[in-house]
Amino acid sequence: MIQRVLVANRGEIACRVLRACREAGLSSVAVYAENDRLGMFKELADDSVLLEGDTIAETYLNGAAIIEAAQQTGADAIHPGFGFLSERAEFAQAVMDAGLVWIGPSPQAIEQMGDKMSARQIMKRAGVPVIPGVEIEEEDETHAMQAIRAAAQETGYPLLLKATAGGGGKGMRVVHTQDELEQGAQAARREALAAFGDGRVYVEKLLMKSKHVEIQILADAHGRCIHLGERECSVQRRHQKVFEEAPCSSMTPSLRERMGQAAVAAAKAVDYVGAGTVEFLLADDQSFYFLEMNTRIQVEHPVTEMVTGVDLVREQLRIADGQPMAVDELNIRGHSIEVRLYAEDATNNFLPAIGPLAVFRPPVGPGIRLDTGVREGDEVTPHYDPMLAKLIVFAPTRHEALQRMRRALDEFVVLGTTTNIGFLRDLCDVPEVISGDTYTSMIDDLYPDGYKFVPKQEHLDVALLSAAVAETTGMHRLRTAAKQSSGNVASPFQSLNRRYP
Amino acid sequence: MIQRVLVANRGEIACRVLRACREAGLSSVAVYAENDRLGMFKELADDSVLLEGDTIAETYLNGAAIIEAAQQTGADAIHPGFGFLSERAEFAQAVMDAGLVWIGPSPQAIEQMGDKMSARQIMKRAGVPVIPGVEIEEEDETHAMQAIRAAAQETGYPLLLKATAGGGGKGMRVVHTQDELEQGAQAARREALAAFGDGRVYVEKLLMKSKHVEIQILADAHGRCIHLGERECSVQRRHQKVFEEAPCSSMTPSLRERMGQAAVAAAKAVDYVGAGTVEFLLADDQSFYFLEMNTRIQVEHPVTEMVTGVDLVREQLRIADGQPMAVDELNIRGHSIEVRLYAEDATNNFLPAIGPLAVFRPPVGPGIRLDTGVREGDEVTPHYDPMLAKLIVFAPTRHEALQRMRRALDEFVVLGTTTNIGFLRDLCDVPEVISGDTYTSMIDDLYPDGYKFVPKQEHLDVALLSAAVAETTGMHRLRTAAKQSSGNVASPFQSLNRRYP
Amino acid sequence: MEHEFRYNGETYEVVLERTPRIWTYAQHCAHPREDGRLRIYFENGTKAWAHVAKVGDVWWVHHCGRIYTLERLEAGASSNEQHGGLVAPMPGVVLEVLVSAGESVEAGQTLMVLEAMKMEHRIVASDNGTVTVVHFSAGDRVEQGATLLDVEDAE
Amino acid sequence: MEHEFRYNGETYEVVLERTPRIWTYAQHCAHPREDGRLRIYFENGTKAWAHVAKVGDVWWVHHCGRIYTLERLEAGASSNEQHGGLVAPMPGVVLEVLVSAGESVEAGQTLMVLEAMKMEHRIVASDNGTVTVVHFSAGDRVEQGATLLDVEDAE
Repeated sequence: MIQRVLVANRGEIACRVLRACREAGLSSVAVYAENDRLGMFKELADDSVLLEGDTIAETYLNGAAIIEAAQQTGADAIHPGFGFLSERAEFAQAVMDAGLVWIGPSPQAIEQMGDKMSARQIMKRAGVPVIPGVEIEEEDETHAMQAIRAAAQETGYPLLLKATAGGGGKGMRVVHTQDELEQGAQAARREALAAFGDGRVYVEKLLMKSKHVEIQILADAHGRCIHLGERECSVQRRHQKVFEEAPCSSMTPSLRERMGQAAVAAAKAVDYVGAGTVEFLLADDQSFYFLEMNTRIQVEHPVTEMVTGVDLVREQLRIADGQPMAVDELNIRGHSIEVRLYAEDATNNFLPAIGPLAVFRPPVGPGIRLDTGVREGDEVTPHYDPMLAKLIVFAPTRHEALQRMRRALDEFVVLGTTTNIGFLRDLCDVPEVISGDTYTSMIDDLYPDGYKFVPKQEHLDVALLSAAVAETTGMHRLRTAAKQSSGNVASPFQSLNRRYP
Repeated sequence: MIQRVLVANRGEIACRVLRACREAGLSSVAVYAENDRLGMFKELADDSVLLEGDTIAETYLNGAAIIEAAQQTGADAIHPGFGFLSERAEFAQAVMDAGLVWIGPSPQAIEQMGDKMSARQIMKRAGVPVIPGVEIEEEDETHAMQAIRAAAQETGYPLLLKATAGGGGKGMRVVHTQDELEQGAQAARREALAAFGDGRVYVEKLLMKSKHVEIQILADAHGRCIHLGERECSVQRRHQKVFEEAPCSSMTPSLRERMGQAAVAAAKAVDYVGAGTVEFLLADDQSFYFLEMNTRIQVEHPVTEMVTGVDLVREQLRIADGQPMAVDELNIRGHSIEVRLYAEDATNNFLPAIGPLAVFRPPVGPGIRLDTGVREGDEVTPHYDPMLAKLIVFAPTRHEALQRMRRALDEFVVLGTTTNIGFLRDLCDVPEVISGDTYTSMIDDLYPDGYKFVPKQEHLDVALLSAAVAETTGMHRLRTAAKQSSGNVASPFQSLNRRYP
Repeated sequence: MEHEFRYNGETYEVVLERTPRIWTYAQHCAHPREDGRLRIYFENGTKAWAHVAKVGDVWWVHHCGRIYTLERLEAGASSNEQHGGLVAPMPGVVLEVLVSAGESVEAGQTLMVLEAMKMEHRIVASDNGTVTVVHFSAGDRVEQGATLLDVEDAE
Repeated sequence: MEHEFRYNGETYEVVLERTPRIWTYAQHCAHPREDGRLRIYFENGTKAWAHVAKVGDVWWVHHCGRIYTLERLEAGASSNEQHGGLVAPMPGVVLEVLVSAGESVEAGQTLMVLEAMKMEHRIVASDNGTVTVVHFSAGDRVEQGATLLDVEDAE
């Protein structure tokens, strides 16, 4: 029986897991880097251990130190959250070798699904459809580029270059024409090498106007493997999801059943145990293709929880403990939307922003859920992913969920750090979002020259009035604003479309 | 088509309704008394009108002023919330006479259900079971007391005295033995007279260990009338609900169907249109008896929303607008519990408390909903009902909902005003609450000499340590504590078991 | 540092010990934070939080889901319990006056009935003594903090 | 009262008028509250809120779901736009330096590529001018606020 869980993560997902532990009657341990000393997640744990060092390699990616922390504090299980070590098979193995319970699937399942090529082979064997494409095994620059050119001839344009070892949009490039191939392939290889120590890429046909639809699955050690319906996460900026919903607006019961069965087949093919997600591209004609399987809890898991009533993290704890999952018949009801609140400047190619959360005042009310790891007074630093919070709404229908999301975003006040709240609010009024005709390249198509915000003169006047009154009446003395920050005022920064690990 | 809704209420229910209006794309108007000038609900409305005067008769009960406010501000509909004017038939009529939409049932339905005696007769005719009892029509003190004594002989002890015109526990007395009859009857009559201007009472057999189970109904103007399952609200202190849940732990599908059909029959008997609640006593043997019908939205409506996925306030708006309700087949899933957070001293017979909300820090996380009308820095005054907030949790099962409620209550920090949070937390550990064997007189049985809290020495030591350190290091300078309050320290007050309007 | 607090009618003396950043009392340690909280370290190695706020002379402390209201007594001051005057902690209306000046009363005896916040409340004597002044009659409206009766404690 | 703010590269002059409790500008009125908000009254009679907080010299204003960052310029001070020095708004590593001292650059030209927050960013010239000093080379780690290059504006 699991008694004490160490959560090997930080921020909102650590908070999410630590609260689930508290509710399940399990005690908990947090690990934290020095710059997270004041983190909210640390406070939600019964005990906490400092991971010494300045880089994430020394802290949140330091499997040995984390296992030692578990042993020191008497934890008997490790929950990895998402990102960091969550999909490192060797870490999962080390946890088990240390006699601890790994709250996740087997190292074998992680490994088989972690390599895009092997996953693709397994899926083909299991009868799950995959996108036509070519694997570039060559590691040497010259030979790899030759092979890429040949593969591009085969698949045609537009095409997608993906890091074989990749994930999270890193090492990914869209190539629209032959002219762009050379430069795109080099950049993809460089990023892949930097991010994963593995420069291999994969060339695949780019399906236009397709939807990103993923199926949540749960499998326990008693042989039960089920799906919990789909999430649609087509709305992405730089290949990162920003707007996610369940159910998918174009889903039908029969298609859900077919995709659900394909996902279950995928999971069974690697003897999966735990919570996982099988991602598909869904084409206009309702054909769908396996993209990858995420062998961990996902950022957007709350929308599934809202429409199914299942507590996925609680089920993870139960399944890891060897208990049967406590999920009845699938019962999907209502509609849920999640938006990811990033500290970033949407008007400057989504450049990450830093600064103090001088004011952080989330919306409240029925049907609103906020998963976050920050609070007013915290500092947004450049050390980690700039996601501040996930704002999730539930309502009986998609139309009402969107109305609720608009209200929630309008009420969400964050001052001191630039966020994408205004961008998310504009998304809620985009005709494709209203109608549900969203597709993966939609944001690029909507804003070919980048997203811009042009204030109404009236509102800018009010802002000027407010600042002038606030200055005159000394309103800044009311708040202990954190240390000076340049904000994004007249920033000379412009971000490029490349990402590093 | 309704365009602009005036909300004739205050506090959390006004916030709840105003947010629903915002989401529905309707503009809104708040009315407020001078002492609510800084109220949160006022800020959620697009416009607001001051109701002048010092008493609630001049403000929130001033129908004429409220109708005038609606006309002044261009509102075309009035939502009464609960309490105040929500069950005054003459106000509903006046609203309609002024050419405004009344968001509630017809004045006739309110009137028929408002008088316990007429409601009882209508229910009998409609085939809905009622509790054996006798109506005391005599108004004169001497004759009334004679009639009460005779009725008591007939029903036997224990018995319940209720104000004929009453509600909310006012003018209600439990009489266990003949000795207590005289004093109890006099008190009930006095309170009834003071509260409702009508001293008539009703004598009925008290069903021991029975549950309070109520059925939510919705009826639209297109002839559809449905029930949305039950809420159990047995856990009451001084006849006021404090702990409410859905579904009822002892409910079976067939009993739900029978009670649901009885509630629908009750609603149809008065041509009901809108949201309403039919309250029943449910005996051990699964027999159930009509108590009363509340012809308005209820305090505990959120638990039904959580388990059915329906937005009841949104449906009220839709139905009042003449649209068909947007509710599909009834689909009850999971479990929800609500507790009512009162500013009161549970250790002193639930004496209402006042003071500043120097700290008001609600719990957060998945499955937690807070409906409130206050925030940190507000002042709790003696002018209105002491309910500060409703804390609602949802989880897949009752067991998990109770675990989540414990976690939520432990994290809920309110400083500066005494609340019943500790009492509610203790309730979560009561064996009857854990097993679901709750009944209406449970709190009286649990705490025959009143609820007490005895701190652990260790925790009191920590509190003393904290206060001493805070004093020494000047932590009081960090917060601008509101004006001095005596709190409940060494209060010479003890409340009696009588209530006034 | 020494402090005196009253909780639930009892008086507690607290003598703090300190290291540079940590304070100790009764084997427990506390580290104050700037956000109105203290980190608590129990003797057995476990940790917890306390939230504090001062309202008037009273420290409100939240710890492990419970509230403690600790009235700070000025060092050296006599126990200033004000048994003499019974005050109204909230505004209301006097319904009944059950005693008159000169009358002896016992601890727990009801002296007055008030209506406030829509409920009836009684004012009870906290000690044996003698009523010296009754400040209000039935029907009078009283403000928060108003002294309702003066009672002289029996020695 | 007169104030000058910079928003999105433009400078705005604000002259406030006041009655005892209400301030006016551009036909809109504002009433400041103690909780960091202002009640806004539009000319057409509708109302709204603005939330404000000052961080450094910048007022952050939330109004109708949008954020405005208004840098306050000291009254009488010259437009202190610091075109001369391009600073790093966050810590990172210099990946490439594309210009050298003495080189003429045009507005919009990329001068340097930085890696920060796991992404590549370029530093672009905000005006035509001449690079006078390059403070870092490829591979150098830079701190937030560090001046990366000095550029002299073309007149």
